[in-house]
Amino acid sequence: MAKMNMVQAINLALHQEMEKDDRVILLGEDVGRDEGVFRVTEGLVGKFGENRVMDTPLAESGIVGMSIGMAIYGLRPICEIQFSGFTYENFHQLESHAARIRRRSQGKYQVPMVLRTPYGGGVRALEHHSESREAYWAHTPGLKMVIPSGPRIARSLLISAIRDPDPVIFYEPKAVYRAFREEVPEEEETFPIGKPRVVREGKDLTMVAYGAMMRPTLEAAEQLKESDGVECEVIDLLTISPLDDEPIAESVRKTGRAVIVHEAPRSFGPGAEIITRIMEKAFFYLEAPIARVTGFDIVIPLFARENDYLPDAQRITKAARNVLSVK
Amino acid sequence: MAKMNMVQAINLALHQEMEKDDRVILLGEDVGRDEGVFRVTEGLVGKFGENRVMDTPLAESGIVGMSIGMAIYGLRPICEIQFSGFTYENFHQLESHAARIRRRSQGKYQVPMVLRTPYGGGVRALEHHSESREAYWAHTPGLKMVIPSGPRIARSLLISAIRDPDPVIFYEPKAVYRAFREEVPEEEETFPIGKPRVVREGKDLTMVAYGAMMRPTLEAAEQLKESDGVECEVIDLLTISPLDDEPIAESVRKTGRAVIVHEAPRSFGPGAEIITRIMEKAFFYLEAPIARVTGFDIVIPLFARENDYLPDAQRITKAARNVLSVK
Amino acid sequence: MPRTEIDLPCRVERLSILDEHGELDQSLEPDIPDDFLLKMHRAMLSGRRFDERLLNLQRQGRIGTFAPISGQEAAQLGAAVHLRRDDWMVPCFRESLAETWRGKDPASALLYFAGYDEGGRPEDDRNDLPIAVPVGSQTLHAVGLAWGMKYREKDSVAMTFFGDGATSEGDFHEAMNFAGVFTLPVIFVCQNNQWAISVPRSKQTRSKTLAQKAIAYGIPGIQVDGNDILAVYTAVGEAVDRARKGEGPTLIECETYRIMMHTTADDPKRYRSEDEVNEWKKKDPIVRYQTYLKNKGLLTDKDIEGIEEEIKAEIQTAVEHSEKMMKDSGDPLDMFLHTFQELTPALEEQKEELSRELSERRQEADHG
Amino acid sequence: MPRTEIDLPCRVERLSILDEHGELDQSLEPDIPDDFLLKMHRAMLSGRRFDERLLNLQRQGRIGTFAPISGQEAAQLGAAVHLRRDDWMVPCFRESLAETWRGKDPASALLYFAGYDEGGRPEDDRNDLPIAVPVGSQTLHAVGLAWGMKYREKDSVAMTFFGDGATSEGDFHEAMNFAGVFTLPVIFVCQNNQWAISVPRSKQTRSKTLAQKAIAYGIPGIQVDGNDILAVYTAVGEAVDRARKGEGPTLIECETYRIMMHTTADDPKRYRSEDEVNEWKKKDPIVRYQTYLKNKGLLTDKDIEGIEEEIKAEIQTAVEHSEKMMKDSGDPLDMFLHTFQELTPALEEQKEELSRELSERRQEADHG
Ligand SMILES: Cc1ncc(C[n+]2csc(CCOP(=O)(O)OP(=O)(O)O)c2C)c(N)n1
Ligand SMILES: Cc1ncc(C[n+]2csc(CCOP(=O)(O)OP(=O)(O)O)c2C)c(N)n1
Ligand SMILES: [Mg+2]
Ligand SMILES: [Mg+2]
Repeated sequence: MAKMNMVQAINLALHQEMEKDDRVILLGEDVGRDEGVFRVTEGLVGKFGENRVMDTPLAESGIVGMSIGMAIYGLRPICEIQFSGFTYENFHQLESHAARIRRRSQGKYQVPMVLRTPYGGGVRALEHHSESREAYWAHTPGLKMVIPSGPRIARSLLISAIRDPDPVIFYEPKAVYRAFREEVPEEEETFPIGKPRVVREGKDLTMVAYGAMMRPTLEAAEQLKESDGVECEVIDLLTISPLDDEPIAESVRKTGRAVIVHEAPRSFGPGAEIITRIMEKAFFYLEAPIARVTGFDIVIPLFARENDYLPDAQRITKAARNVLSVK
Repeated sequence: MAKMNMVQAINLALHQEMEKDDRVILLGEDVGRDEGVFRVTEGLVGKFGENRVMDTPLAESGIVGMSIGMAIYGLRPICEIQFSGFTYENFHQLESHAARIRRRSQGKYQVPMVLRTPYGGGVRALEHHSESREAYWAHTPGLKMVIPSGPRIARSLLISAIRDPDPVIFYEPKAVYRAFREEVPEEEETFPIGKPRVVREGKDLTMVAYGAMMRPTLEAAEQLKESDGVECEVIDLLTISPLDDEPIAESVRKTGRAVIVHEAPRSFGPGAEIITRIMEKAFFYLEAPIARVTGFDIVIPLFARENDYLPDAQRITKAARNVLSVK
Repeated sequence: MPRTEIDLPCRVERLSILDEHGELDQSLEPDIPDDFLLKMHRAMLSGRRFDERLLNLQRQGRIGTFAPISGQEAAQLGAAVHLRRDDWMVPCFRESLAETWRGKDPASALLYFAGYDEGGRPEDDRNDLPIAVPVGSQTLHAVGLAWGMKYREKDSVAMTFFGDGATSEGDFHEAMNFAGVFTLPVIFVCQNNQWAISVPRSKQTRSKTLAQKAIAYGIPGIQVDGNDILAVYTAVGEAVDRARKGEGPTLIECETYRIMMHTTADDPKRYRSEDEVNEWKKKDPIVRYQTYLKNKGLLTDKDIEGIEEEIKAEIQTAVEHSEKMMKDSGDPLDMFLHTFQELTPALEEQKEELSRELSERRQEADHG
Repeated sequence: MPRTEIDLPCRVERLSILDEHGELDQSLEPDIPDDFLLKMHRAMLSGRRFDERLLNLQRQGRIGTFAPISGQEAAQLGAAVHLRRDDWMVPCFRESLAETWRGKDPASALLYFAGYDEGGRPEDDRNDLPIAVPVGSQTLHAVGLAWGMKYREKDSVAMTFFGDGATSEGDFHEAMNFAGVFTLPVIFVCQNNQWAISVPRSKQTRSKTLAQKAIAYGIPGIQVDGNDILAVYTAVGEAVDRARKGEGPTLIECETYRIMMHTTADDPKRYRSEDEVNEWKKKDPIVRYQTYLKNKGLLTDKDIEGIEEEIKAEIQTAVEHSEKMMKDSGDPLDMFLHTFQELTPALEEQKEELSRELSERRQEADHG
């Protein structure tokens, strides 16, 4: 098995699905000749030509609206929006159409498209290049919201997303793009949309995170084990919506305590829904209030300060200790 | 005091603020000659002229983007988006600019604009005319999200919104527009943005709702009093964001039980944040899991079915009884 | 050549063949078989009558609001008749006539106006998209469909309808630009009915015509008398031919008029004069077309009476059928269908929740 | 007149006064005082050198990414020089030269590129808006500002800058249309530098020019040689005069070229040839302007050397000053400033939370 970073793993998924299925079409700004500003589409226009890897004019609503039409026609468009901070230009196309065509046509048409876009902080970028607003899409009925945390799972989830009959918003944690490598098997792997996974087992505390927050969360879990002998169970959400709360509730029934981690702003963020689901399904097992370790309710600052904004292992560890300290 | 419905009360606020302050400008689709599709702007273009009440071309991003420029220039634009289902066309102007200009300019400029728009179901309307997606704006740092529940408070809140130095999204519950009348004093009244109010006191159960959901919620409270002798404390949120959780937590510390009501889709909706805040601030007082009575995680159906989608007094009463039944 | 005019292809024509008095410009008369001419006449008439019936059903509270097409029969039919089965029609919300022509069952349309999502389903044997309410947004779907046709090397086309107001939306701009850049078979049919609710064409944009907006995208644009079905037929026919030959998109501005209200929720008296409406009534697309058919000896007043009777009966049948459909449909639990291909865990729970509640209510109703 | 050409004001000109060899068309030479001619030269040179210095600071990791303006000096300066104090400049993100001309402190710009929000603050004595990153979106703010000027009966103007790629965004369309409909004093200055990152102008739109897009909105449009500061100065000057007289907006397409990378994160070799770049280098706006000034006897090579020295020193001072500023600013807790005029309860709590954490970390650092 080859060791790959997330950029390479996503690229592999694209190569393999495009080879398998001529309905799969890439489009977006600079995805062709330039091979994507993060090089995620490397080698694709060369191999499949401009007819399947399309550099579009600079217009996000156009890219998404066109993708919707392509998907209705029977294709499997994968559009890239260069940064998630620019998906608001196409918000109405997603909310008013991608998410509704199946229902509006009463099942006659579907929109099997994937919108790929890098999200999140930590790469010393300009304004609008570090946002984490997955909650917008998670709150939108008719959309699926997926966020991988590492190379191998990114590859499997993307393949599943491409084959999903419904529109999938696929947020790629740009801070993870080249952060580390994993063994990624050549032969195809998929992972079901809508399923979280337990990445570390433990009996004392449940930690829920996803995307770029998985690494600090796992670091914190490790630290808590070493310094406090605490065994954390860590859940990688993977699919934010539709949210499968059962594995989370199950874990909390065991641990009685939980910490939720995301870099998105705190209020009305994903953490609130996860906490509410735990309350709905495991209330009587709770031994302490559930803690949120999140971005603040402000626009993420420019990079001189972004590390003070983003949750890190230390912040997560402290929150965990507070939750554990409740007797 | 004159008895007014919400349309008249909002109209009164507009008349009075425009008389007082020539920086206040109205713009939007059909707000002039037609006086608004709901007649909310009645009499205004006649009184103040086309220079202060502007019929714009059909372009929501244009309307909001232009309002932002007007606000930076020192005016107090009030733009109307004809239905909240069409505010997604201008999502990027709100998220990327209205919410950020103060921060981007480090306090040099501000965007004191109000975006008025009718939201919610219950008026037998077409698709996209019945949505309730206040959570999108509530999760957006830099925006204030306000929803009045009746004529008198709508008038006071709108005046406060117009005078607020920051951008306010003002959702008007169209189902309430002409549903009932209240005494509305001629002399000016304001109500602080960011403050909920207790509209009914009680010791057994806390109910939190807002907008069009206030009436079924109060109905349910009354019914629970009559048939079960239960005393519900009912809180009208008024400002969804920034959320002032103290009055809610305080109430729950007294009652130990709560029901949250909104017509927005359930998952990742406003209820989740309210529940989470209660958990963060009154966890040890909770005697039962908090219930959510909300719209479902689907697009609100066309009007033949919308009443089965929208929460009503009966549904709220049942939820309350469940919460109360937990011993 | 320091200060020079750039030579641009910016010729924009206006086409009119059958004027408001029914006068024909023979040199331009399209060659259309007699039976097809009559078929179009019947469709136009039927569209008008369907509107009138919808209006009275709405006034009786039997259906909700809808968007009348009266006055725009020529502008939408003259375009839609060029579509083949393998073509796609991408309407906005004011194309009930074009939709019926394409095979939409009027009873199903009624079901939709009565608030049943079931009525939104396009007929199985047609490619057309359902109604799109967000103004201008659907034009991009036509672009995507057309891209698919080109990719699959079909000679089919995507025809999208939109109003004068829609040309102000960013999506219209992006759709025109994409269609031009990728040389796609999209027919942009603008129903310029002079009003966007209460906003007149003159306040919608400063440009003299809407057709000239094509110049911004380097594609052909033409303005036609939209109440002249022969002109619409001819201009759209040329555009469709070019599109099928791979020559790309065209913008056709049909100058027409909305005779009735915007929707039944609207009162046009608030913003436009009776005189204006009457002026346009003189330009009625059906009247002048009937004159044309009579002059050709294809139609008599007696024929018209007969057709009117048939149409009346057809509409009556549709209304009755739709009422039957309403009884059969409307199971509240069906609201959970079609959000995703499969129900999610949360939706399962919510459906269960509603179903429990409904049965409890039924029981209470019985025992109360 | 059944099939007739509609007569439209669709004349689009191209203006060039000082060609790439420094040849002047005297008949069109604008009347600009000598000292101002020299002031513009100094500004252009300084803009170029500032770019070069930024690039090496970035390569040393002392600042983050930025968008170079090299090659576009004439296109942006020739426009910005027409602005008065009471006018508003609405830039996108590639106008560092125009911003400096307008009074932006280079040290403050450096602070911004180094990732400090403090650097985003426009100078107190200028009306200009801060950088706008979302392509095309800022053009609408210029429209709103211009509306305010008209409402307050000022003769000031709003000048907005954007690229060739920006013309594809819906917001550009809506801004042009609103400015036309309301006859607003907006100057739309398009910096057509031939590329939108890796997408060439030819793939951005099918239209021959960007200037002709003005026709869609019924407003004047003109294309100028954007590397010819005399042409840019003249065309924009005319547009500004019209705007001040209440005659509404103009679109000016400046044909220029981005000599460097899109941003420091970009590698242009991936998508364009050295030859193309070299062809454009021959059209350098500064070189030809220097020839012009020399021919006028206003400038010698010796002068240039002197100016280069001064600029070098100025930039060095700015860099040093910015490093001092970095030390003084950057208190993490300041991230909570300016979200709203006042801190909300939740933000109070969150600020308190961060402040506690930071002091804990400081203590741990001290005791460890
Ligand atoms: C994006 C959006 N904004 C506003 C509306 C409300 N609305 C419905 S129709 C209409 C006017 C449309 O005018 P036009 O495009 O000329 O079409 P017409 O109704 O005249 O056929 C408006 C403003 C909408 N449906 N979608
Ligand atoms: C709405 C939006 N989409 C995408 C981007 C990413 N992006 C930044 S600059 C750019 C190209 C802009 O090209 P152009 O308008 O020609 O300006 P230039 O960079 O050439 O000066 C892109 C795609 C963005 N900043 N905003
Ligand atoms: Mg119209
Ligand atoms: Mg460019």
